[in-house]
Amino acid sequence: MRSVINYIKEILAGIRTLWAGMRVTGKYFVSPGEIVTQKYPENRDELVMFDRFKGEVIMPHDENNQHRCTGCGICQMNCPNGSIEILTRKEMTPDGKEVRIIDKHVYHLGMCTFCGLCVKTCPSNALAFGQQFENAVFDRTKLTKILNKPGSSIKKEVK
Amino acid sequence: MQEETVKNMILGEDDDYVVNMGPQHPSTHGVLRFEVSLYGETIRKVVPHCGYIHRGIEKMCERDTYPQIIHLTDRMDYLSAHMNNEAVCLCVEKALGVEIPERVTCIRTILDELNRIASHQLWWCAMGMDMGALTTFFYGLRDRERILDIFEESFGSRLLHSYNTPGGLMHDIHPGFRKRIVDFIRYFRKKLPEYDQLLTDNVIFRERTEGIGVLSLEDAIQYGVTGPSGRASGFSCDIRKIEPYGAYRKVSFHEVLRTEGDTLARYKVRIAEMYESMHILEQLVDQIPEGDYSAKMKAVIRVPAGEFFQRVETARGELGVYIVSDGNKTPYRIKFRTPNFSNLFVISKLAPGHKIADLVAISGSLDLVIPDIDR
Amino acid sequence: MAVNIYDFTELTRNIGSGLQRAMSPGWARATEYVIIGLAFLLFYAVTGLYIIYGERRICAFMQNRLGPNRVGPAGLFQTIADLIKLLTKELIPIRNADKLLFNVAPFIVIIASFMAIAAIPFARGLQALDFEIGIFYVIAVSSLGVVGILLAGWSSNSKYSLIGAMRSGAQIISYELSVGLSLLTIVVYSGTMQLSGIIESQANGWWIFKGHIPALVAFLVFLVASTAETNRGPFDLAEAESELTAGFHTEYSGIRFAFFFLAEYMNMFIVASIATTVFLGGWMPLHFGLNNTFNHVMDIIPPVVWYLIKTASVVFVMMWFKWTFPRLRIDQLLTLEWKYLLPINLVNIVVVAFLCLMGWHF
Amino acid sequence: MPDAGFPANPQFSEILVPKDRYYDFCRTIKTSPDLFFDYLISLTAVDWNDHFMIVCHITSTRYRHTLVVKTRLEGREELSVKSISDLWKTAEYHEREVFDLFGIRFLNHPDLRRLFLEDDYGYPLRKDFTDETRMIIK
Repeated sequence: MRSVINYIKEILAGIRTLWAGMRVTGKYFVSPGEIVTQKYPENRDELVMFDRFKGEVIMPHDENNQHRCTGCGICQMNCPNGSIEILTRKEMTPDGKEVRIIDKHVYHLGMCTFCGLCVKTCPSNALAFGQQFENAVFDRTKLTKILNKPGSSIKKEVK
Repeated sequence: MQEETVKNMILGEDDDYVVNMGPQHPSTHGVLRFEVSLYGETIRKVVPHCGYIHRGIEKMCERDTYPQIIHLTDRMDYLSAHMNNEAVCLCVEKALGVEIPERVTCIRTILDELNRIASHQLWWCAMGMDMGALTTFFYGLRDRERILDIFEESFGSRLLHSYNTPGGLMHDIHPGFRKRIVDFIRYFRKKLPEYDQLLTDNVIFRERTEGIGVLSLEDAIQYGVTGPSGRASGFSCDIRKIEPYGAYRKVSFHEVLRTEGDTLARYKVRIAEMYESMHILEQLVDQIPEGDYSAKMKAVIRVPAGEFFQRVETARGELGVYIVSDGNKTPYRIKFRTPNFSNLFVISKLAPGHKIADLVAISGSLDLVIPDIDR
Repeated sequence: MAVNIYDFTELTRNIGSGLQRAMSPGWARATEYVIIGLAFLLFYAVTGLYIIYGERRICAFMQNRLGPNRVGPAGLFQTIADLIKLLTKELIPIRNADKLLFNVAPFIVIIASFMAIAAIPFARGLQALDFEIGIFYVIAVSSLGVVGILLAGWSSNSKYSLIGAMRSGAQIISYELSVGLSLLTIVVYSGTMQLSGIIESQANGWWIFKGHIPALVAFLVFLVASTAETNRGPFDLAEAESELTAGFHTEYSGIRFAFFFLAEYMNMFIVASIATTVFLGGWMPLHFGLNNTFNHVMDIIPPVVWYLIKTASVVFVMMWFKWTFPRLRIDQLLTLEWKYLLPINLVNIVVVAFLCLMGWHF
Repeated sequence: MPDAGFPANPQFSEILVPKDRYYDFCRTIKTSPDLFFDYLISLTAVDWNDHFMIVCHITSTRYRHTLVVKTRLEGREELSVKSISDLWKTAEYHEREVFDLFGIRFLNHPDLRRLFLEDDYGYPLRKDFTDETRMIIK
């Protein structure tokens, strides 16, 4: 007889635990306020990334199309996987000195691992992380970017 | 001399019914292949095959400078990226004999524990999904999102944060860091009992896990099974207790030990560890000392010639970093003793005699992260 | 208490006599068959698609998600879009598969559920087949589907499929017993196996209410066993996507897969409607007590709506099961049947028989 | 053990054992009740160009002391050493990894197959390994 009682007790205890689980899912079923889904493409406008978000490496330019990059190549050296290539050229200053100046700051987004070493080690704070996260393209070559804008020049105070 | 077997399949010579689980299989959490020999539904033999995402991280590290290594360690056990980072940093700092600011050790420990909770949450939802309870997956990820937000706010990335650097941190924490953690703990303490209601107490889950895949203490030590999986067998292997690093000396917490060694014990250890981690967080979060976020380091870090070994407790067990330096700015040889590597192979001991469904449950309870095995 | 419910028999009789006036009896009969067939085909497809949509929305809400909400208003056309996608997909031929059986299997599964749906009484008179042994017919026909599943697993020449099919065979055949026995309790109560007769016997109260505890137990057993019989979670061992990728239909693609998928959901609908018919009073409205306003309000709702509401709530409970519980293991599945459900059922039937013998039921 | 060396190591006690005594030494430290080194943390190898060094980090779960056992393999070809996988089961897989990445054979190993790479890949962690297509050399 005891075994029969235990048998029934066992079943009831099992049903109770199952009911506990069903209560959790049932509770969420009737509380639509808990829904966490973001309607992504529609909410593009109100979607604000955190200010430290590591989207892609950018080179901030001011309103005069000036940046802070001296072309020293420290970022290229520190990049673990060769995503940065610095192409420099020599230029004569008005007072006759020959200085190195950045020609192209080539950035391979497709190889970048967003470790942040280039931004951290840049001695003149020329690089930063952008907020852009929609980086998908149909052509891989489009992932190679030139960070300094055409016709840009270096800021006076950085020299 | 043992002959090198040049074969892709090593089972299936006799009349076994051999099923390949993986490399593309929903239960292996990555590209891992189990070659399973079956008798009906019962497993006779399991042979794990790995190497599908071997990237040669150790070889790449020989080419990189010490700060550059950090971002590669993220990609080993991507769910405990912060602990991996910290292991290398601690090893380099120990080699250099650098004094690390209090603030850094405190923040690192907080992040360790946050990362451990995040990792256990993902394990919990994946475990539930392996057992067929699909809803757990969404609840786990929903709660994990809160931690990832903390990470994203401070370091800009959610999973692979490369936030440590030899000598300290990449940059200081975000001002909202503390408040977010406090909010998270308050939130998560409410949600954890739901985890119990959904899985832990569930009679089906108990039947599926109790007494399945029992790992004895001797076998745990023999196979080097560490972390929650080892502690479920009574193997006291918590590096945070044995060789305290970071701020673990200052906080009080329990090493969760169970003796059953079955799948349910491994499950319960992880659930209990989430509570312990929150306990540690509560102790530390209000006491982040002021100070620098990094020690003064030279621009080029050259580790003195010699050999250095550092053990760290990741979410899955013991991570050992073994650096051999010849005095250059790159390591001569670096070896990662990863927890999953040792934890994986015990499956060929645990699974035989059980059913296919149990293999999924066991591998779920071991919480394998495949890139950590392959490196 | 006589419930004044519109009888569809008049409508169908009128259609029948109209057709017979217009053409010869043979043609009239053929036309009737075609009309009924088309009506059921349409009903089958639409109901199946919207149960799938419903499941996706329900599980999404349980998981703090939104579910399909893009195609059409509130995502209502999502499953139709999916159907069109599946129709246009390539049917991947499997090398070394048994071609004939591989192609036949989905049809067997879908025909089995199609045959079962014919006996479902949606309202008084709105029923294609009203056998005197209706319950027996439904049970017999709905268990034919397992043949299709076994064939699918065997013929696709895949190990996962074979394991899934074998599991499914063991599962469905054993749970068939519980389904049958739990329905038998009500057959004992009502004294008829005719589905419409069972519903008529519930005019003064549903069996789940007036059948004492045994009817409640039988209902619960039926709910569990029928969930298992339709291969639904937590008994979805035949598919078990975390173990066997997709079980018996691993190798199927395109519309053949859609057949399995649709049949699964329609089987759910069928067992829910059997539960409705047998335990929840079929098309009978919800009544409390005798003549009061509540009952009159309830009577206004048409019987078909009552039927569908009840069926939908049983389907919802089955979905609730699936999205809450972990999956059982094959040996636990059989333990549950042979050590729990079957003994409980047998005891239950004895109790019911005793109750009926003593005339203690309503 | 007379012919063992004790290289300086600031962190752990370290012992350099001759190759032919390596297995016996490991067995001794594992079985001896005073030492009881029952838990092999890691086993790896280092390529020192003229020789290879097998490095084992072994610890005791009872006494919590750690020992680094090393053994030196001369030359670059036909390297072999006795396997310790019957002492510590986890060594079986660490040895397979070392075999895979360094090409060091372990005698009496129960299942010496390549763990990660294809059979004809070469031994990537050797210092003279080159692979133009897959490696970025800075």
